[in-house]
Amino acid sequence: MSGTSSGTARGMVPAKLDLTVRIGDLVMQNPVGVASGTFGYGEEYEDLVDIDCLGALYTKAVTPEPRPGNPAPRLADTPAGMLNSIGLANPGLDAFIADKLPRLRARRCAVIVNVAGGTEDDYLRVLDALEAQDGIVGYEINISCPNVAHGGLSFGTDPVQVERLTRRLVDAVGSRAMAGAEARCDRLAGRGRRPLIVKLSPNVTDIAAIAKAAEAGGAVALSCINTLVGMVIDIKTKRPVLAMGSGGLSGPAIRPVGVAMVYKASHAVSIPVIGLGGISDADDALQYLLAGAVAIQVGTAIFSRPEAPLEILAGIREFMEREGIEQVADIRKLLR
Amino acid sequence: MSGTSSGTARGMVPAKLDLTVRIGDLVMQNPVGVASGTFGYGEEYEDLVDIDCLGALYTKAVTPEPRPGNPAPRLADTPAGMLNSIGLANPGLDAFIADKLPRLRARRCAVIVNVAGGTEDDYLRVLDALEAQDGIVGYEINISCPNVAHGGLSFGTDPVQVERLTRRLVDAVGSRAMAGAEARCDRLAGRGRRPLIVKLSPNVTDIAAIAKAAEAGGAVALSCINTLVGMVIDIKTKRPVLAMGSGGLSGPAIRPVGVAMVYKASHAVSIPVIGLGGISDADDALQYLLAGAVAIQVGTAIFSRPEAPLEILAGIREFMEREGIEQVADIRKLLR
Amino acid sequence: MKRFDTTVTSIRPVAEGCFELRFDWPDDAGVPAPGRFFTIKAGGRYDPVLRRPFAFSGYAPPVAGERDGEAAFIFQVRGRGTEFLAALKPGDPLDVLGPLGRGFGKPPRGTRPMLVAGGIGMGPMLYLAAALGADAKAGLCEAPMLVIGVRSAGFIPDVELPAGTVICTDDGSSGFHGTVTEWLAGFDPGLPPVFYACGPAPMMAAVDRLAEVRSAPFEAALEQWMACGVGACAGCAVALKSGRYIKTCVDGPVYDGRLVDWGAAL
Amino acid sequence: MKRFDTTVTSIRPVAEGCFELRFDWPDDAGVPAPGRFFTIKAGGRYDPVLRRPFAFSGYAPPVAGERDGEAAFIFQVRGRGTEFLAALKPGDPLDVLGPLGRGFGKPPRGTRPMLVAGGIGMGPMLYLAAALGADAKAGLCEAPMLVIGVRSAGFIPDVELPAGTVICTDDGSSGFHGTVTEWLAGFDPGLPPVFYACGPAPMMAAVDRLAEVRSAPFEAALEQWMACGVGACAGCAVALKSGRYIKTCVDGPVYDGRLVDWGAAL
Ligand SMILES: Cc1cc2nc3c(=O)[nH]c(=O)nc-3n(C[C@H](O)[C@H](O)[C@H](O)COP(=O)(O)OP(=O)(O)OC[C@H]3O[C@@H](n4cnc5c(N)ncnc54)[C@H](O)[C@@H]3O)c2cc1C
Ligand SMILES: Cc1cc2nc3c(=O)[nH]c(=O)nc-3n(C[C@H](O)[C@H](O)[C@H](O)COP(=O)(O)OP(=O)(O)OC[C@H]3O[C@@H](n4cnc5c(N)ncnc54)[C@H](O)[C@@H]3O)c2cc1C
Ligand SMILES: Cc1cc2nc3c(=O)[nH]c(=O)nc-3n(C[C@H](O)[C@H](O)[C@H](O)COP(=O)(O)O)c2cc1C
Ligand SMILES: Cc1cc2nc3c(=O)[nH]c(=O)nc-3n(C[C@H](O)[C@H](O)[C@H](O)COP(=O)(O)O)c2cc1C
Ligand code: FES
Ligand code: FES
Repeated sequence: MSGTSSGTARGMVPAKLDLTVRIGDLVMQNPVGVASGTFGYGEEYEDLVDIDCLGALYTKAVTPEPRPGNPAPRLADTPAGMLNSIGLANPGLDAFIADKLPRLRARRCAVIVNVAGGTEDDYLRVLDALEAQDGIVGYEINISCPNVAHGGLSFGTDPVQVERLTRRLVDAVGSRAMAGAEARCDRLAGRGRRPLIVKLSPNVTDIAAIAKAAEAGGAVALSCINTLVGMVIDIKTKRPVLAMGSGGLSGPAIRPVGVAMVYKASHAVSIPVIGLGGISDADDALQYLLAGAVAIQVGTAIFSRPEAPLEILAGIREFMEREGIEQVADIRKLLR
Repeated sequence: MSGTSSGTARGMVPAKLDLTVRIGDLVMQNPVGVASGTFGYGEEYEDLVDIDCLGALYTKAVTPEPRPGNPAPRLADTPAGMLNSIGLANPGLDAFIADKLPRLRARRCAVIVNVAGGTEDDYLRVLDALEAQDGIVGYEINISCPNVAHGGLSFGTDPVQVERLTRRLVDAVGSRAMAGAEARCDRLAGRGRRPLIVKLSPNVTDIAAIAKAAEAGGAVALSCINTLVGMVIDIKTKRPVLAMGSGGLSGPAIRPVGVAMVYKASHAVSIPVIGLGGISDADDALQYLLAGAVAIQVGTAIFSRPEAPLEILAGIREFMEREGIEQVADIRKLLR
Repeated sequence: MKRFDTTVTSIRPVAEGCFELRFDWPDDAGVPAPGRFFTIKAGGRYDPVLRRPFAFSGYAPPVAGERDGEAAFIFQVRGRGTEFLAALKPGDPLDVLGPLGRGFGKPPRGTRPMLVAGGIGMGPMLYLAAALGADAKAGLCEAPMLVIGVRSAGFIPDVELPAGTVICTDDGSSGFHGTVTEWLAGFDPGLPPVFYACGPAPMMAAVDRLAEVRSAPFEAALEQWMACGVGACAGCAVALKSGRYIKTCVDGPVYDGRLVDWGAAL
Repeated sequence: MKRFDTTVTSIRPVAEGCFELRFDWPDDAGVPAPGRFFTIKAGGRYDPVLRRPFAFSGYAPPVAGERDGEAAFIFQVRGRGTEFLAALKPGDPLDVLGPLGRGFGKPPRGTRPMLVAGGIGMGPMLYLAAALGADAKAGLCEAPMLVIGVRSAGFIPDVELPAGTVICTDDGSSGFHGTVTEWLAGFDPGLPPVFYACGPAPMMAAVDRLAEVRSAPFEAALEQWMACGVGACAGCAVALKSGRYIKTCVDGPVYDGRLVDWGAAL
């Protein structure tokens, strides 16, 4: 808990500030991560962001097979936000392990792999294969994916499905010796389990019920929120701008929805919640931390301003100094 | 269906354009309404808006008893949007009838009363009393209200409740002779029923299921959408900005969510859908009409620009001229 | 009341982080009396959505064939709306809705108008001081007394202050070292006072107590987040001691300060 | 590649609804070669969120001790991002990320570079024409030929056009009456052509057919909505005839036009 354990070798953190975040057996050097799908596999942003200073890097979703993604156009501009329908475009499990993981292993930040699929077995296949690899410190399960067996309704909208999927996946994650990048992110023990983080969809009536289902299934933490369903129609062409019709709304526009859901979810469960959705500056991040999140992720804001994540980290640190808070996890206790 | 029937005496509408909208037995002179809660009872905006030129005026919610509303502050600013927690503040049924209705009766636009309550009986009491009054052409049922009997979960999140509430209310609406303002909005017949419009909450997993439930209950039309749940936390005071904690998110930020939900709802039911949520210009309105709405409402945009509703009407008219569309209901057929 | 597109005529810094902005006021819009306010669309197309309310700090009526009417306000840069305003230049367009709300009442004969301003409450009190000063010259009321409270000397507005204005600074860097209410507590206005005030809630609460002790009327200029500005949305509610709510935009912004629940979340 | 805050040096209208904007280009950012692009944060704090991509229309390298490097682009006002840009004045700040993407390749010896520009595709082709013109003078390639297609005379950019530039107008108000591809169909370049083009999809599709008929290479500058601009989001996908997708921002924007599925939703 002392300041020195968190400081890393870079000496950026004043003696008394402890920015580390604990998620199960995992320790992140600070609470600021970059959100799945907005930061690729890191290498794309190497010129623009000092990736080693991030708390965590959540990869683009990995599926068993390569996926080309959805038809184009895949993006639309909205008031203070954007829509995407990338559609889990990714090189697939094997290519991920062969081409992306080696570079990710060398990162000093926590590398968390976002896992997706169309069936429960898809998720399991990815998890099983990744369990055999080192250099990964946790899994984020994207349950917003359409469930093929349920007519395409997303896994994440039904508590029963969420609990079952979570349980199956949790059972697949074993205790292991930590090595390389993993060991750097794990300063508590030489052994541990990679935390399974379930990423909640906001397109539900009762986020608390889904959060509890994931907790009951054994999730170590939750991420909250994924994108809202949205549509933009081009009145000149008289077609939806996205080839797929609708897509996922992200960016500052959804921040109030994310903060409300993190507040609700984090007060419904006792596992840690990682907050995201529209965070573009330190004040936004602090709203999430006050609402009950133990860490945050920055997504769309990176497109506007690649420096955003590290500026947010600096802003959180300033806030802690100003408020005399030593441990980042204590920020939520300030909420009145 | 001919242009002349729609033109009203004001002569604003070119011979061939038919802007009228039919909702059950009700005919609105044009598709542009002002949303409940954002236009009071009309009189507040008299200096700024030519109310008689609107298609419809949806009143602030009316409840059986007067309600003072929620503690202050009730508003917060968000990226491209706002939060409100007004809390159904209204003078109550009796004062509405005594003080507000007389002035509303004299309006040339369709006056639709937004009805709210904490129990099914609350809604019924309002409806019964208003059935005895003339000068009203329809009811909009706000099912986003917390249901006292269900621990405060909103009526609008459960299909079973929605269908039952709708059926009880539909049964209470009788056929009647049209008089005064009502007759002006009803050019089809001297008798008719006031349409019951169910206003859907977007805070649900499956808006299509709720839409179908309202249709099954006998709703004549749907309004879609009400506000999204959101929260803003003031990091200086470390409190939610709204005294109530969370509130309803409205404005341009939510427009993509509204368009997606109107698309989904209008393709799930065969009754007309009135679209709203973040409409601030004619292009936004046309997105909703292309998505499947037969009419639209302007809410938050009125705060930014009181002229917005009538500018939007002018823009819809221009679009119809440009595209050679005679009947506003045909706009949705253009969607490709 | 009118929504209109007008033009910035001048903008200048008047104190640390504060500007005075002047703009053309159309003749047919109505009278921008002291205590009344207007709202500005301060930003881009979609953001921010809510118009920003400001009180008039002055108004120069049109002179036929010579110049248009001109309204002024003083604002402090706080967030993205006021940042947008601070970047305006003379000639830039301005989207204004006003005049709105109720202004200050006239002081009864034989009373001393005590005008208390704190922070961004400066603008309306300066305007009221000028108006009552003119009234006093015309023998319509007693001479008003303006008391300004700021954090330190840098926040004293660089505008023409009425003779006899009292400056109070929290840090003693200028004038009286202390709060306006501390100064007021030790001051004998000679005549029964009438309090007029605009400022942060704690200051208003203190003036309220003072007014109670002296059994004096208290006209308070309220502030609350606003959406419509015209009484339609019930968003700008302020709680009264009675538990009732008023709408700041139409029942106020100037309201009987003795009735307001200053302890509530203002 | 770098994100940097720079300064507008000049802005001027160059055609109906089109402007040329110049800004300081820092020495350490990388080379803004023809066909490459950059993105601008064009608006307020929250809106719009997505940076707007533009192709370089020119670049003047720094002269040591005399002046900084200067980049230029030509843009058409289409929505709120470009409205924001059109309102900029010299000295205003500009938030730029670049240079991004792949630029044009050099034409093989003994081929005629045929540069085809339509609408807002003007900028990159003008820059390429200038660069290849200089190469040709230095004997590195054959003289390029620039063919510009616009709706009518008012859209011809008021910039220095290379000698021999062909103008085609849809309405015949200037130059050739017809589309660029109609003109090209009737033209014999003397040497085997290499096509370079930037413009609306139908024009690009026509150039593709022409290139196929003439068995000529076709370097196409693509356009697609972008989010990251650096290959991280897969948002800027463009479909190839093979059914595969490429990322416009890193695989392009200049890509083999013969491989692109111009019929898809571009
Ligand atoms: C009737 C009235 C008259 C006013 N007159 C003046 C004036 O003459 N000069 C002046 O500088 N300011 C005045 N204000 C306050 C002014 O409206 C706000 O400072 C301004 O809207 C802030 O906008 P922003 O976008 O810059 O800040 P934001 O980023 O929106 O807010 C910054 C901070 O200011 C506070 N704030 C913002 N708006 C309000 C508000 N309406 N009421 C209370 N707190 C608010 C918020 O708590 C927030 O923390 C007045 C407000 C009202 C209601
Ligand atoms: C690599 C690249 C280079 C470009 N170079 C230039 C250039 O040199 N000059 C120039 O004027 N424009 C160029 N564009 C297009 C330019 O980015 C858009 O016109 C601009 O982003 C529009 O922004 P806006 O906010 O003004 O319009 P918006 O309101 O966002 O959009 C207006 C219309 O423009 C279309 N549009 C907007 N952005 C794009 C885009 N990225 N791709 C395709 N269509 C779009 C939309 O369909 C919309 O209907 C380029 C685009 C790319 C991808
Ligand atoms: C272009 C794009 C691609 C995304 N891809 C994924 C993904 O593969 N897996 C996932 O769980 N979330 C994905 N997301 C969702 C984000 O991780 C994040 O939950 C969402 O965008 C809200 O955060 P933001 O507003 O900060 O962007 C994607 C978002 C964007 C904008
Ligand atoms: C201040 C305010 C008060 C509202 N009050 C009501 C209400 O009483 N009843 C209701 O059904 N909807 C109410 N709404 C919701 C609006 O009618 C509308 O559904 C919502 O704001 C989305 O539309 P918009 O983005 O155009 O504002 C209110 C909205 C606002 C902003
Ligand atoms: S701001 Fe709408 S009622 Fe006062
Ligand atoms: S814009 Fe993100 S990959 Fe091209």
